[in-house]
Amino acid sequence: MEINPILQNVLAPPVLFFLIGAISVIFKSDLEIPAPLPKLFSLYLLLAIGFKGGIEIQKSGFTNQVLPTLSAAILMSLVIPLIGFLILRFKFDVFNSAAIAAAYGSISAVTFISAESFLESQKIAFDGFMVGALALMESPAIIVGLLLVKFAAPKNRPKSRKMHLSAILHESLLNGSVYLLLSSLIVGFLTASSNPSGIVKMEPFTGQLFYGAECFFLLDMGIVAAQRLPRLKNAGSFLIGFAIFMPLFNAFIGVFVARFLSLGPGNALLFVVLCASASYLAVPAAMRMTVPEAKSSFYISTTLGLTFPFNIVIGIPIYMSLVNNIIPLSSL
Amino acid sequence: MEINPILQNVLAPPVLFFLIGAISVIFKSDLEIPAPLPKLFSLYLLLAIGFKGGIEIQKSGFTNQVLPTLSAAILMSLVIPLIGFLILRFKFDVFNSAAIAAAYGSISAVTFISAESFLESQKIAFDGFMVGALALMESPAIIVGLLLVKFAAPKNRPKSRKMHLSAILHESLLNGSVYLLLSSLIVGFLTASSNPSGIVKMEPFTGQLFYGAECFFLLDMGIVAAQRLPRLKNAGSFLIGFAIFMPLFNAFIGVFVARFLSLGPGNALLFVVLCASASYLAVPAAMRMTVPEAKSSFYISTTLGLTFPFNIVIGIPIYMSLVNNIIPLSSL
Amino acid sequence: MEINPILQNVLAPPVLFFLIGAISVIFKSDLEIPAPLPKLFSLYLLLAIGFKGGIEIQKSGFTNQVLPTLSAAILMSLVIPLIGFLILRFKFDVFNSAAIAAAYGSISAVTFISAESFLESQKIAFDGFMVGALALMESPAIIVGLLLVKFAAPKNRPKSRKMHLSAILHESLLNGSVYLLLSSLIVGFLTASSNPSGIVKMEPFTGQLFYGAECFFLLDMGIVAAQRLPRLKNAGSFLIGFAIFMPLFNAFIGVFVARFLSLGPGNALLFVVLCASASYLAVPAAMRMTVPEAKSSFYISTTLGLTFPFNIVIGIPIYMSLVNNIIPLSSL
Amino acid sequence: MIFSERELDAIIKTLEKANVPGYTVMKHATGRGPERVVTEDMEFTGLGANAHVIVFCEQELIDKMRDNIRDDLSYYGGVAYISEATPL
Amino acid sequence: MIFSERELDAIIKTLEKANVPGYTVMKHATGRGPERVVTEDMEFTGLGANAHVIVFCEQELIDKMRDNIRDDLSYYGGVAYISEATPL
Amino acid sequence: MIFSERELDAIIKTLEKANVPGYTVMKHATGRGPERVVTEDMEFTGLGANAHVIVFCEQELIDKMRDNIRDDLSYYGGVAYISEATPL
Ligand SMILES: Nc1ncnc2c1ncn2[C@@H]1O[C@H](COP(=O)(O)O)[C@@H](O)[C@H]1O
Ligand SMILES: Nc1ncnc2c1ncn2[C@@H]1O[C@H](COP(=O)(O)O)[C@@H](O)[C@H]1O
Ligand SMILES: Nc1ncnc2c1ncn2[C@@H]1O[C@H](COP(=O)(O)O)[C@@H](O)[C@H]1O
Ligand code: NA
Ligand code: NA
Ligand code: NA
Repeated sequence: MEINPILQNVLAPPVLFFLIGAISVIFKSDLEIPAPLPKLFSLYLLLAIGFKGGIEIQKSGFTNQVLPTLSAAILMSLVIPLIGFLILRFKFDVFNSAAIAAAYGSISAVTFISAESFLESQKIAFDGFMVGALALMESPAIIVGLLLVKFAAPKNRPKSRKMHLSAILHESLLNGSVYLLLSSLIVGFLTASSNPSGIVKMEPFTGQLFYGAECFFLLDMGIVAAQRLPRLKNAGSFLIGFAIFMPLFNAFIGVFVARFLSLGPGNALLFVVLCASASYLAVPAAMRMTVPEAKSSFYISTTLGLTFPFNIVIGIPIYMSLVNNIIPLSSL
Repeated sequence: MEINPILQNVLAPPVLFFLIGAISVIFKSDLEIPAPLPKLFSLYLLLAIGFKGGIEIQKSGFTNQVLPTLSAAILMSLVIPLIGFLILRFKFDVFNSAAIAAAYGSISAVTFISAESFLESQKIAFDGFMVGALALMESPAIIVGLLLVKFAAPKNRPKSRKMHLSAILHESLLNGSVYLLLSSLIVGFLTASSNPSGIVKMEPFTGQLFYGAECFFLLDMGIVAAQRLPRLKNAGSFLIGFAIFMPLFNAFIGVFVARFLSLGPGNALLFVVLCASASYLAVPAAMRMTVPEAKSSFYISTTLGLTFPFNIVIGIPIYMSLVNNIIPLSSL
Repeated sequence: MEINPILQNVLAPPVLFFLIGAISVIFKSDLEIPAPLPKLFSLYLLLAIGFKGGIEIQKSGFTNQVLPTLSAAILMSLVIPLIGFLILRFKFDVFNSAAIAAAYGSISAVTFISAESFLESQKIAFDGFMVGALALMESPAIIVGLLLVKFAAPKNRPKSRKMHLSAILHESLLNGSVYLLLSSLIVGFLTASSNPSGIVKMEPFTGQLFYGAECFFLLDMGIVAAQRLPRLKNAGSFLIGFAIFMPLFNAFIGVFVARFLSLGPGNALLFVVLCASASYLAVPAAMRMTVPEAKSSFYISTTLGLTFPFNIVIGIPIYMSLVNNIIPLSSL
Repeated sequence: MIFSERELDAIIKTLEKANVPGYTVMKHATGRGPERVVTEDMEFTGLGANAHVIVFCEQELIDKMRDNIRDDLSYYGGVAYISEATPL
Repeated sequence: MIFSERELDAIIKTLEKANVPGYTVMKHATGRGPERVVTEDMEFTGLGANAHVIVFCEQELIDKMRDNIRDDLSYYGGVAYISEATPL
Repeated sequence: MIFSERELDAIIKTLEKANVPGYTVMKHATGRGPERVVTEDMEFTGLGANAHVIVFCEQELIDKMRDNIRDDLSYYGGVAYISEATPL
């Protein structure tokens, strides 16, 4: 693991702006991006990722790598929460364990974007269908989390709140951010199929503006993450360890799966990043509604306060070196 | 009337995003674009339409088609509210009839934009001065609506609220959205006359970004429209019928006026769309202040919940086929 | 002083949009840009100015003009508040005098941007390192203002609020807008040094969009300034006179300093504008927290209601003609 | 405690005329009354949301402005209620 | 006076069922309760902030909805308090 | 019920120290007091608007924090009033 790629990653504008945001909190600057401006950027990024992904999928068509990759992605988002749950149960009750585990099974779109930016700066190619994997990995983890609560929870949960399967599917598939990402993907796909001039006209908005908007949003994420970090102290060292260990562990599994799928280095990194990243949008929103017994500060502070910065700043280059070192091995 | 253009219209990004917004409400997704973000996009769109329109008017100069078209536009926005008022009086009191009628006499800038996008995708030319028609049709309908209230209302309105002509002119000309559109038009005109480099520097903002911002705003409009639609049920079937019949009727008149004016197919469509569309920005805001006796849910739910989606999704292609079929007829 | 450059300045889109905003208030239009949308644009502008400035500084390197200019800039922002304080003390107490004086010693980024736009439209070159001067002139004036309060204030200020040097430095250097500008400058510098592709990808956001965003923000500034102006009446004619006289006086000193520094006409104008402009972001925010005894309506209404519009609309061309007439003189 | 909306300017003028010592305004409130529903999603149209105005003042001041405020509210809608409150 | 959050829809349904004459909602409130901290910076995540709901109504109506509201609040968190208020 | 502004952090610290069971904050309030006018249009400058803080708590807690809050408010401005309220 060289130090150079990490430094190169840190010196890219998105990461620099993230650090600026974080430092502003540490130095107690009153820099603030008031609500709902961050929402504007998060909606924009989801819309743009989805739209561009849909176009790419339509362009590349369903090559014979697409289906295995997407299936593996879904599988990972089903398996990771189970592993996470088993680990977390050593210390936490069913509710908190399920909620945190679901967050780590799901993904962080901004971490994914950052990995794409990293690849672009390194001039490493990747495929548009990986956005499909991004979109498909959000919901299954939520479903697993809620099923874990449904079957492992103590029997004395208030009756009126029994989770029916329909409620579980609703929260996992119709959650605002999942819905926007998925449907923008479809819009991109349909537009690319039937209306190529529409793509050209969208390009300045979804394409050219993207990098700058990403920087602006990461500025805010830096502020939020740094505000969250101190709250982790209350959560205890077990959870702090988990927030660093779990992404590394997931990345490790991810690399071997990527190797098994014979993904190129670009796609492999994105796959690994999806495994390693944890959700702070869709999953917390869903868990707040369906598992109010879980402490939101646990699943938010870990994902947003520690795992997210870790991935953004040093995780991605580490995963890249994992990919470069493990995938080319002739055989297991 | 072919089905193909409708499908083609529906498959353009702005309409697709509109549908996504509407579907999110139907499926009870918690997708939400919190205030005041929609206001940002509506302000932006008005500013950009006006600015670009002003440039076009300056470029094309006042051809001999401009004055008759603009006069006809004003005339239509004076006549339509009168017709609407007569129809609505069968069921509603003076206040509600006047307010709803004014909305249908006025225009919807976003419907106009959608028609422009439709023309561009169909590669049909149109002229920039039609934005002048857009700007000029907002106020007269408000004036007619308020005059109808002034002269037809029962004599026992609270004295202190007697509408003076100055108040009527104020509400109709200095309403925020009317004012921004008109003044941006003037800025565009002045810039094009005296400062061409200013146009080049504005182009990325008012030009390139426009299509994407339109999509984002239509996503919100889809949400809002779908939330409004159910409230129409309380309004009764008369109003529901009115919300569909009136735009078709106005479009029909509009086509013949366009034919009389010998407008080309692009300008003709825009003219027809102006006639057929109904206001949900300037008119409701003005009516809320000056005619509080009218139920805002009536004039908002019809225009935004039914007429707007109808025009956006299937109205525009229908009007195009009307234009294509009626205008070329050798004589009436 | 010719009338032509003033008219030309007024006919540029940013100034036109500023006037539109102001006129909307005068005519009592209900045009409104609700919070926190203006904050979005002000954050964006600071980020973009800083980022572009950092790139320029990295590109041009530290020529032998840079250091003297930046030193002179800091000096000006230390001296101007002292002069202002002495003048203001004729009429106001220590608290108000110090707060207002600090505002005039500091700078207005938007005035600076407007001057840049003016130079571009006049095709006069200027250097990127002037953004460095912009960034460096914000804090010293705050420090002087707070030191004036610390040493000149009556001894009976509540004990608990004694201003320690650390608090003064904190307010002056870590104020949200100072911090964002400075740190974006560093990000721009670092990106230009190590990651040139990052600059290309940021360009649509920080570069192309800039002019339009500037116009949009100035629309709001026009509204705000026109709402502030009437409150100046309560402030009395002394303060009104000060708000016009002080920028002219500072500009005059600035021209001679620029001449002494042998700045080219572009850089000279920017230097003069920095001297002449007054802060309505960093300084008021800092003063509100540290000198609550001062009336915020005094230091905001003067800077925002009078000095800012004066500079934007007629000040800049006046300063340009000052620069053109005084700098070429062979000797004093 | 008062509930109102776009006639905020009128109400504030009434308050100022009555020489209240101060007031606080919270905009962007939504709600339903006997006559109207105000929702956040319509804010972009310029319809505006409601404003929640709080005034701490003496009973006499309330009596002075009662009629004016009632007048405004009866025309445009809105509610006003009074509670006892003692300064901290 | 009630404090709640994303279960706003449920609470409003309860209010409507009780036939309250009206209510006012102020969203974007933040705060800390015995169980949760809600901050503004998380609003973009979809976690939502709190909503502050005010209802002016007769005592009997309050009695009618007390149980339903308590139920909602005990599950998702939030507080509800009652003060006397007389119409202006 | 309290009115304050950018010294929100200080006030919340006071509240926490007094061990209040919870509090609710509504930012973006504007208003006029005896000394200052706070308007929404200045929010972008970083001047900030007011914050409206509501605390439901026992009388004793109020007594405990009275002095600290008074101190903050007298320096930066703002008002605090107390009303009776019973839990629903
Ligand atoms: N009983 C009530 N309790 C609380 N707020 C109310 C009540 N009645 C009306 N309101 C508020 O007053 C606004 C105007 O109501 P209306 O008089 O129907 O136009 C509503 O949107 C609510 O925000
Ligand atoms: N004692 C209190 N005073 C004022 N607001 C409270 C109080 N307790 C709880 N809240 C509000 O209720 C919300 C939910 O609290 P919780 O019951 O901990 O989930 C908090 O975020 C606060 O906004
Ligand atoms: N009598 C009052 N009623 C309601 N709010 C008040 C009152 N006096 C002051 N305020 C609020 O307290 C803030 C600070 O006032 P000041 O003490 O003048 O700085 C004002 O902006 C108002 O929002
Ligand atoms: Na993951
Ligand atoms: Na019409
Ligand atoms: Na200055």
